[in-house]
Amino acid sequence: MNLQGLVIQLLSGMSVGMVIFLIAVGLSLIFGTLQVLNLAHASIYMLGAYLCFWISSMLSQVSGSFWWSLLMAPLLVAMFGGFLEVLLLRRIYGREMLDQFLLTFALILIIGDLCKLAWGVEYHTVDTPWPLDKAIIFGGLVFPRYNVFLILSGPLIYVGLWSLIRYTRLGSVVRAVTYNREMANALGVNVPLVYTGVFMLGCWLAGLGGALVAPMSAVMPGMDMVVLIDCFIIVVIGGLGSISGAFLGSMIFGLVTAFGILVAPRLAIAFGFILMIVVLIIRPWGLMGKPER
Amino acid sequence: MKKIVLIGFIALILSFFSIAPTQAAEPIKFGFLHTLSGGVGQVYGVPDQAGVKIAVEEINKAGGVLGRPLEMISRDDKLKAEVGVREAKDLILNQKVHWIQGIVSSGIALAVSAYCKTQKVIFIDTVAQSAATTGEKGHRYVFRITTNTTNYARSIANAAAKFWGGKKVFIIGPDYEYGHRCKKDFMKTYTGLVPGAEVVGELWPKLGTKDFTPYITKIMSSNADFVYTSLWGGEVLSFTKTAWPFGYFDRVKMAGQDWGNMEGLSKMTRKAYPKGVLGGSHYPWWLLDNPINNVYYPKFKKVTGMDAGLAAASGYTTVYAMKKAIEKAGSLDTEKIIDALEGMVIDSPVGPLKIRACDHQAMWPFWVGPVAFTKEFSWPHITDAVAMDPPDKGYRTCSEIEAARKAQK
Amino acid sequence: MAVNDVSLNIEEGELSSIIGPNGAGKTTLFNLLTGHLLPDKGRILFKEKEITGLSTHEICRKGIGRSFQRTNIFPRLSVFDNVQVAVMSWRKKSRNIFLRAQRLLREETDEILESVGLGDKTEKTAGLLAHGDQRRLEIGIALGSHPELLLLDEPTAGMSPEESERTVDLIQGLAREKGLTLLFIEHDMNVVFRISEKIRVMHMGEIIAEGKPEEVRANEEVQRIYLAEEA
Amino acid sequence: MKSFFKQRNNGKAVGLLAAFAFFAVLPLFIGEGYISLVNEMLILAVAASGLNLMMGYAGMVSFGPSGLYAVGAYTTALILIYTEIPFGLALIAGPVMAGIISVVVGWFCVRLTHVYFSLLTLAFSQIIHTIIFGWYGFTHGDDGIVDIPVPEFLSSITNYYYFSLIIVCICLALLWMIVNSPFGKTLQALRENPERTEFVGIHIRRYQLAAFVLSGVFLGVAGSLYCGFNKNVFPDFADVMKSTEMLVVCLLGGIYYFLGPAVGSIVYIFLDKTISSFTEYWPLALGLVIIVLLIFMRGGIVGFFSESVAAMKERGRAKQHVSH
Repeated sequence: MNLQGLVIQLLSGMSVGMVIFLIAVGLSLIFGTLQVLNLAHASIYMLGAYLCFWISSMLSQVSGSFWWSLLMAPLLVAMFGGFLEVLLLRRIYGREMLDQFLLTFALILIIGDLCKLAWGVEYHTVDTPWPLDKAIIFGGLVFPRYNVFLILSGPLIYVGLWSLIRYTRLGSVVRAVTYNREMANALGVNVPLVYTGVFMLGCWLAGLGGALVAPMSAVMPGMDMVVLIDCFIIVVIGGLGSISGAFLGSMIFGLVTAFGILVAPRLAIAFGFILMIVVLIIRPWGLMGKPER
Repeated sequence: MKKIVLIGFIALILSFFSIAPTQAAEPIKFGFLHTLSGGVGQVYGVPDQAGVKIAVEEINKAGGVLGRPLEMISRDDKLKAEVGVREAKDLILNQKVHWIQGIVSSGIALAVSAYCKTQKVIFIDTVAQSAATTGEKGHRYVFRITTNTTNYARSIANAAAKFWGGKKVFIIGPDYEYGHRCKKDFMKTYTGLVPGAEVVGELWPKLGTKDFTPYITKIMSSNADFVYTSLWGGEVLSFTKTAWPFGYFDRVKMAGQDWGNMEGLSKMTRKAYPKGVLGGSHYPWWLLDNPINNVYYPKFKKVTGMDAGLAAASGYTTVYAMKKAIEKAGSLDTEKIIDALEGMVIDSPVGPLKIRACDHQAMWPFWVGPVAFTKEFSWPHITDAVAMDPPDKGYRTCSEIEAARKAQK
Repeated sequence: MAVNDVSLNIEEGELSSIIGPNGAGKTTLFNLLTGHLLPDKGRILFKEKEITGLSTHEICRKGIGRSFQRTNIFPRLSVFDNVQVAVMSWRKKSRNIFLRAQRLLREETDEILESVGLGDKTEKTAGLLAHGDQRRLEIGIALGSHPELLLLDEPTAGMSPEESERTVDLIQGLAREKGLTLLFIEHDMNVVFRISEKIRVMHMGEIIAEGKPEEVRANEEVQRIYLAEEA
Repeated sequence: MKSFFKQRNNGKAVGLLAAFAFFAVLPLFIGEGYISLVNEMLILAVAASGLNLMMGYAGMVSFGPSGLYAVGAYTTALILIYTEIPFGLALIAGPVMAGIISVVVGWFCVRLTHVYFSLLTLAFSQIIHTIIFGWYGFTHGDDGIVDIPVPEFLSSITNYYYFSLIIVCICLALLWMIVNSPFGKTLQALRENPERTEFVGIHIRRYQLAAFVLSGVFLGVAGSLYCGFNKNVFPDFADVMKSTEMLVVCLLGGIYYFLGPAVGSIVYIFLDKTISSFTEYWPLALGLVIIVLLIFMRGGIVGFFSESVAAMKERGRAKQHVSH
């Protein structure tokens, strides 16, 4: 394989990684603050994809319909997430992990069926939006603008999140709650509000991931389960609760997929698990995570 | 409150066991066992259910079978083999159905087929495609009224040889037995037609992959003459959407059996579709002009609003086939019905079909042609579609089947 | 919280205490002794045998028992089970899957519960006990593994004066009747000076004074630290 | 005091005997179709109770019990189709193999805690699934293995029902013995407070590994029994969905009660079967049931009932007091 091919493969790997990053980082963020492993996170992502499809088909007469739905779908998903948090998740904080696991599993079932009720079992998709529907051609390299857009939006979101947590007042509150809930509470932080906010932010990210996937893929029942397992793999590689970890994990995941298929195409099915097991054995808390106390 | 819940629970459990199987009175019961929930299976199961319902309504309105109405008992296999077998037992032992039809997953089909064999109840596969079901693992009680993987491979290989005939073949397929079997069957036929053809590269994305970017770039940087793909269902759409902006379909020739079916194509627009791909279809309803299809398809479209109907066409046909067989047998005796079905020619939306006596496989044709947009329709579809003529050519011969069954033992 | 250059020598049968301001490194010292933390340098000998670097369960088996600063019991098990688990472990019965635990080592367990004053609460759920009872239960668990050296981390913390009194009696009784070597961390100076045979004072991770209660009371450095703290 | 205990134990023994008798005479009253369903309940009860040894008693939440269940099922199935080894031995080989695999898997897993433990178990079960799914030449991939030869006398539904009833009873008895043994109690202590357990001289990793392996063996028994029951095995036995099913079953019944998982399996299969014959939207219904259970019936069904019974007794006692 020539250099050109390798560059293209590198770009594809990054594109794969950045899409999954948007989903995984939400999962990691929620776990970091709420200590809840939200199994329904990928279903939230699926909801984002369906909503993106739905809004853009409703607005099909309006120009730039995709961009409107890219704006609205994640917000709707975030509102739905806030509703879930206030109504259900709030009741199970501090309970055993099993309870959280089952509650969020129940949400997978419910969200999956609600999508089916609303949009049927057919496949749907969204047109690639102007001006990203063409490819960039550069000295024999062909690469779609949309994928470039994805590759760029990943780091953008990462930097945005990182600075939000690092430099803003809001971020310091979130960090305080993450570090010690009781202490933050004693200091007058409205902990439940922070929880709701972080959960909504996580859902917004998943919804954004879903909306961004819609133009390059099929929106269909069952699209959540595959992504869920990939997200687990990524957050475990990167370290649960770490934003940088999710970024690094996604990057590794994307690149291993892209280059792995050049070397061992028959193993594509197992790449993720192999990565995950290796990391868990050498560094159980993930590459960027902190060891448990 | 607690007491009410307690009593409710007990009552529920008691009621469950007291549901005595109703005595086989008037209606002729049959089981519809399909994936109606969970994952991709329902994309086939749900329309199939609609097709079967239409057939049952039509038949009952016209006076039923042997003067008795048909009753469809619908069950969900949840795309899990153990649930499939559990429901098959329920249908046969408790509901006393006369036959079972449906099933999307080949694994579940094999399991239900094996169970039906022990119970001597007819099972008709209407969606699952594994050639083994009526081939190596075939028996007296299993039928199939749809195509199978052999027909896929042969039809696609024929078309590929006719249209292109290159020697360097690239393979991409989902990483499970279906994908590998398709590759094997395809290459076997294709090397027969184009001697010296070889596989120059292969990719096996895991089942359900959403983002095909690295696979597409890898294929584009290979120098194969064409690509054979066994990707199916939603992956057709996902692959197309990702591949289109790369200019993939202008640069790469590709052939795949599921790429002409409405399940994947009906939602595509001129902005991204598998342009020029040699696609196959079980049921290209827009090309068919026969009295049954002209009545059935508009009805199906009206009821479900869907364009995608390959499973439904099979389900619909199957109910009519059983009606014809029961009437020919003159009774509900399973053995007599089987004798009637063997070699029978049935009517279907794709034209008359022969059910071969040796392996109980309906000689369902499979159409292959390049995918394109025409002025007639608002979605891409296969054009210049040709099926093997006669359709028997797409299937293994009776002696091949016999040999395969012997080898199995 | 670090512990530096601490050299201490505990005599058999001694009832001694460690005091010092918050953050002096007392609990850290305990954690080092019991293997919860690994020392960077230095050695720990118990009964003339090296125990440095052993894992906590091995150290426990050697005969060092411990209670923790934050109440550390098995909350959803019964009081009886809490202690029985420790006794079974000591008697090397824990691995057995063929015996009925219910009938096992009842007398020994009851005896320990009696000795920590919980004889009448054996069937209660441990997590629902009053704070003072939980603290005593913890001592009971520690006794279950038949320690020769018992480390108690603030045994009277958070107790009412009456409860505190009972606990002090209990500790003294244990030392006297069972001949245990006892080392405890305590903030309540009344308790410390009343029952300790020997007091060690820690400050900034070092032991700055050691001796009989009256000697420590007279130590100038100790006075300086404590006065500074209170000022 | 002593007589009180005796009485209670007698009551329990009578209850258990009655339950056994109920299951034993069931085939006289209901048809084979339903017996087959009850048989599935029994097998799931073994799997769930085995899982609960690790989860409810030792507090180790595994996301991947289905992997070991599948190992049991496939071992038996593969032996029966490839060799002439008799059925009985093949049935024993299932749990043995599951035990061996759990030693390997468990050795890695018990080094982690909490959610990391769970995720690693999930990864291993997915690997087992991938192997079964992908190794077509040996395991028949997604076609599964059908038509597994089972001895003549076990091929009828009722006979196999009695056969599994006996094995299920033996397994439950063994599990009962284990959870009430010193080992079982130590596991509960471990669940409650691993740090403290270690400091009563328990090598916790070793105990966790033992619990993991014992669980694996019982999951293997269930898998092997299922293989003989349906005469077929499929890769979805190792699926995440199967694992989740087992977890839901345990929770439904109540993980802190010995009979919780068993009761859970009966109710789960019943609900599952009933709801899904009414509507294809059974996931929605099941999801709602789980949420209601989580929020309103925290101890699961057994917990709920035993609390109700206790409350009724309490009320009865209060009434007596008033009348005095």
